[in-house]
Amino acid sequence: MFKKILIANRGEIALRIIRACRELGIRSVAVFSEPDAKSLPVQLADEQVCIGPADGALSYRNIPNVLSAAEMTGADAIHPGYGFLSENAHFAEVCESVGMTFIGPTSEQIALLGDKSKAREVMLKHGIPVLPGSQGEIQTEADALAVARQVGFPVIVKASAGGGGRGMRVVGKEADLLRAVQAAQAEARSSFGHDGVYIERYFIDPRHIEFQILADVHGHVVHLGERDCSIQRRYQKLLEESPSPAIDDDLRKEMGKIAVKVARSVRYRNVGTVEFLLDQHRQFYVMEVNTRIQVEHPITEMVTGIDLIKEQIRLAAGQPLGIQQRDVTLTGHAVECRINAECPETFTPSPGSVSKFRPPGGFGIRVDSAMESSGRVHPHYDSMIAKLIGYGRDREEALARIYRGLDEFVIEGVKTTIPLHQRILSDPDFQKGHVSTGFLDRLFANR
Amino acid sequence: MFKKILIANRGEIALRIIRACRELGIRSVAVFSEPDAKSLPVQLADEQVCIGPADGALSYRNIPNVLSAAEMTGADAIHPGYGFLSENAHFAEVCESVGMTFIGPTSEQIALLGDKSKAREVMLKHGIPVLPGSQGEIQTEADALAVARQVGFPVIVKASAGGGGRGMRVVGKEADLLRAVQAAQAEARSSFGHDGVYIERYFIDPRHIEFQILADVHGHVVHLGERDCSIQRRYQKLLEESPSPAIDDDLRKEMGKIAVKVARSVRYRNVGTVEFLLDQHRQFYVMEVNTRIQVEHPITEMVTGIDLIKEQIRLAAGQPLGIQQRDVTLTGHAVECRINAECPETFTPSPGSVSKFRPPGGFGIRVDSAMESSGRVHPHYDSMIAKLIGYGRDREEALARIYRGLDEFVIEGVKTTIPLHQRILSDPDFQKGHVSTGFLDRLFANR
Amino acid sequence: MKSDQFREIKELVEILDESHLTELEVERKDFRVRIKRDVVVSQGPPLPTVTARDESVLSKETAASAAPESSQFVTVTSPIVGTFYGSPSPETDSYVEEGDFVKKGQVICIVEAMKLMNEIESETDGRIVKILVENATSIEYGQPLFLIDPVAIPA
Amino acid sequence: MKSDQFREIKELVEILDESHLTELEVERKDFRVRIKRDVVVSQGPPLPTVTARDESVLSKETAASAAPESSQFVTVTSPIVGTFYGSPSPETDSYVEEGDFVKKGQVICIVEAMKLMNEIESETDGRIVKILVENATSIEYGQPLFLIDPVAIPA
Repeated sequence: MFKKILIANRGEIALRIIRACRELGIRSVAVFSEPDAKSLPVQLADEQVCIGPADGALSYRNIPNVLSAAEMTGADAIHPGYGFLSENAHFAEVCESVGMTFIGPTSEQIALLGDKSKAREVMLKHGIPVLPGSQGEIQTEADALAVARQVGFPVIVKASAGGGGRGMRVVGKEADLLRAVQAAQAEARSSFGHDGVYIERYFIDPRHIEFQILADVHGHVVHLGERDCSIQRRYQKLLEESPSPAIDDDLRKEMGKIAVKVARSVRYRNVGTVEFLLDQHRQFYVMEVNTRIQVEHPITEMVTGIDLIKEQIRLAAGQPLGIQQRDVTLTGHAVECRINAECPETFTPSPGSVSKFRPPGGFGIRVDSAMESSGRVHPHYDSMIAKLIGYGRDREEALARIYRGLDEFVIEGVKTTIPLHQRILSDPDFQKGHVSTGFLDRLFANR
Repeated sequence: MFKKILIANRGEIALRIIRACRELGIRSVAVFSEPDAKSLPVQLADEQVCIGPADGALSYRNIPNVLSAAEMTGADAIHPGYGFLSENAHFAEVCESVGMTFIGPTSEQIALLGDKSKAREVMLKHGIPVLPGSQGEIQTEADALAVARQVGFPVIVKASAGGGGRGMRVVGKEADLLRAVQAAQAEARSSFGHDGVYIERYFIDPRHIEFQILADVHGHVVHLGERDCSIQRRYQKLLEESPSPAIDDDLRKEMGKIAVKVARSVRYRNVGTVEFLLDQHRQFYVMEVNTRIQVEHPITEMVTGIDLIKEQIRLAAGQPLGIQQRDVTLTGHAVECRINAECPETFTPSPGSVSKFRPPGGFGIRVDSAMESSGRVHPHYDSMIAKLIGYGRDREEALARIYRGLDEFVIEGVKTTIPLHQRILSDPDFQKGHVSTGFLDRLFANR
Repeated sequence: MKSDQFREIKELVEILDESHLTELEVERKDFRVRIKRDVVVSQGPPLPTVTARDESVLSKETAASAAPESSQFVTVTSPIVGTFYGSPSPETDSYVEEGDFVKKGQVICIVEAMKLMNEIESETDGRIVKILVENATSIEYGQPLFLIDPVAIPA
Repeated sequence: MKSDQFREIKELVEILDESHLTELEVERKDFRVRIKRDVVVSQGPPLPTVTARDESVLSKETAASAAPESSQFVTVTSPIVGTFYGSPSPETDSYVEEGDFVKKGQVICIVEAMKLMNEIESETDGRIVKILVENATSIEYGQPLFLIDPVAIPA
């Protein structure tokens, strides 16, 4: 097992990883940018190294500085968290080349699964259901037209290197296709430096379902059930729950098998997430694989009892998975609300000083946050300041718990998305579990 | 179901009950003494009524003021929490007579089970294993001698009306018996106004094990497994865990059956706790029944998933138990540390202003506390300011979690028992689960 | 008291503290602050003392009219939780009216709690300046019931 | 910063505020405070401004000896994380010694990061007043390496 882990991240996920290290008896090294010098993870880690100025490109994404910090503190592994360097195949490769353990899959796996059209090809080859669409990147205009006609409109044009909604275009009819392809290519080129795009069938109002995967270096893979992440705003998840109200035991078994198959098809190792699109007729399609720990991992921890960060560390250290698929049961129901320092109406960020921060407590409430009273929300970084997780014996209890937790949560000095979450939780459709990726737009339209 | 519940208590348990009310959609009324006017429960309840000055006898124990407050706010039930009026049979009786629901068992049950020697008689009659000793109260000196000789020395002399270690005397040899009986009687008279005492065999270094009971008005009773409360200082519990390292499935089934039998023997209803003494040879004896919710109820909630306060309210409203014994399973392991504002060496209270209060968070950590930054520890009341609960898949993980939580807990301005808990958790005997009621004295002696 | 009121008090304390005066009083619609410096012989700087009271309850009753200078008056508060009655029964006259002179020990109202009528007596001789509670309303422990002017003498 | 430091600052602000001076500076082992009153034409009272710096890192390096008046000096900080070397190799002389005069752009040390030697150049002409880091020690981003006196002129 590792003796010392450097955490190449900040905020709540850095704190989450420090906590796991502490429980495993592993020393932790926090790296930080200048404005984060007094942050909670820096306070709570065993060692601290300043790695750059506020700009993430010069600090948390600064590969030489992160690696030097690991070297000088004698760390034997680096946990990248999510965001920043977590899905950077080059960083993973450099780690491998200098003998530093990157806590995640191999650099080849990151590179392969990061190239959406290549990943699609591999999955097609293994008979995995992917969205109907082009085989690999679109090469010619004729190619684009042929594919779109075959899968039927509407279609979506996506950048191979894309993510977070950039380089995407939805096309409703044939006449608009070529212009959309060109626009997506231009956006992909400027955003990702690679203009390859592919075409998929576009579903109206599907659910976003993802399965958590654990895989050890010996090829043993289990899934930990699903998370329903359909409540999104412009591809940004806001509220997640597990299990999904749309998935019964049979469908879970079916989708879970496919998720495991996806992992096996690329000899995946460490933790990962297989993202599915689920339509209203229980048809599902694999969209992509995320090769890192997800923001919303806590809801899976709550319903399975499995500490995903500890497992991630153990798997990276080469330990075999201690569980079989039959040992995994989902007990109860968990919901996560991402509390962002944003205006709950316009979603404009609300950075500043948090004069008072009093998280809720009690039974079934979990708070993952690196905020504290007199802490700061920095304009340079992500606006998420806390994850509130509510757990209950069933969905009804979990929703009542998290609503109570939101009520109790005191955050003064910045605007937060707490009122938005209260609106979502009060919505009759949401309460019935009738949600899809279009839910939030409808909620705002219906005011 | 009730529409509005008045909470006749303060501190963390008042907040615990407010939270349960909120999750059930029931309005809550906080009553408070003058110094508690700005406390968290008063802030978070739906309504607030001042019922007296700092002295608990004039406020939280003031039956007319509590009942008037319930009447004037239109509450239809009163939750007494623990301590204060919670085991006051007279209060329960007055509630019954004015048609106010007392959330707990009936006044007769409280009276019967509060009289330790009478309760003992009833249990003996039903074939329940009680500690070897006198049948009812000692009447004469000859009586005392005969009983003591029969059960064998050492014996313990206990006040019928006793509790919390008062009115108790351990006697090692015959020559000391009569003086001890007289002393216990005198102490009982001055403490409880009733000088009846009884004699039981005294066990050296037993475990204190208690079973949680749920009983509905239709006579359906289940137990929710045990709590090991052996870590005590002068009969004050400090740290509790569930399940007990000393109890396997067979013993749990056996003791659980007895706990249910005890409840049935007095037609018990609502929540309650059957306290056992468990010796090193797996012999167990019922000591007494607590007719209220216990401080340490959260560890049972963590391992069963059942919200005991919500169940207590539902049962008081006459709803049937929704579960059978076979539905109850203990999953994982939970530990509770009582964080008191006390010197961790001498146990002298440390009241004052809490300049900073930053509870730990993250997976498997639960904090039940009514403290906040700039809150106060009042010298008039109990010194417990927080309950920290750690949950894990097994005992090892639960202990690592709660240790991590203690490490992270920031309480400035008053001394706390956090260092003592860290010492207990670091002790090799404790880690192996080798504890008994003598553990803490040995820990202090071995320094 | 609201946090901005605390802030204001703090500022006032500072203003006084920086001056050479001994007392400062500010009164607004529903808020009054008096700050006094005790003239003491000490080694340190003189310590200001603050007396602030949230008079929102009071102001509700007295409306915007000229509030009596309450600091010189005795406030009778409720020793129990219950229902306030100004008269022994609905048919009879009130125990006291505003302007009445009362003797120490004289019954001035009753508070009903659990069907029991608890007579509340005046703590002082004086004149009833103000009855602060409406008849038949619920009152909590410590709630002000009467303002009595103890130095008033019957004409 | 510790809370007692805040308290001290507050006290100092008050001391200055009550005087007619414009600036106050206090320096202790690992703590320095400077308070200045801007002489401004305004309607309100003059606002004091506070500058406080935790110099514990600095003081660790300079030990308890008479610290040079650092505010007039240029501090060269490390732009990267790595290992500090004062000379190109163990066998050769140091790039600079305390007291040396350097030119802007002159290499004054190297910082090794990931087996790469990064040459650090002086940002100014001047005299090396102090080398703040021992040879071959690990340094973090922003860590002060040299104090340079930019107004010193070779004799």
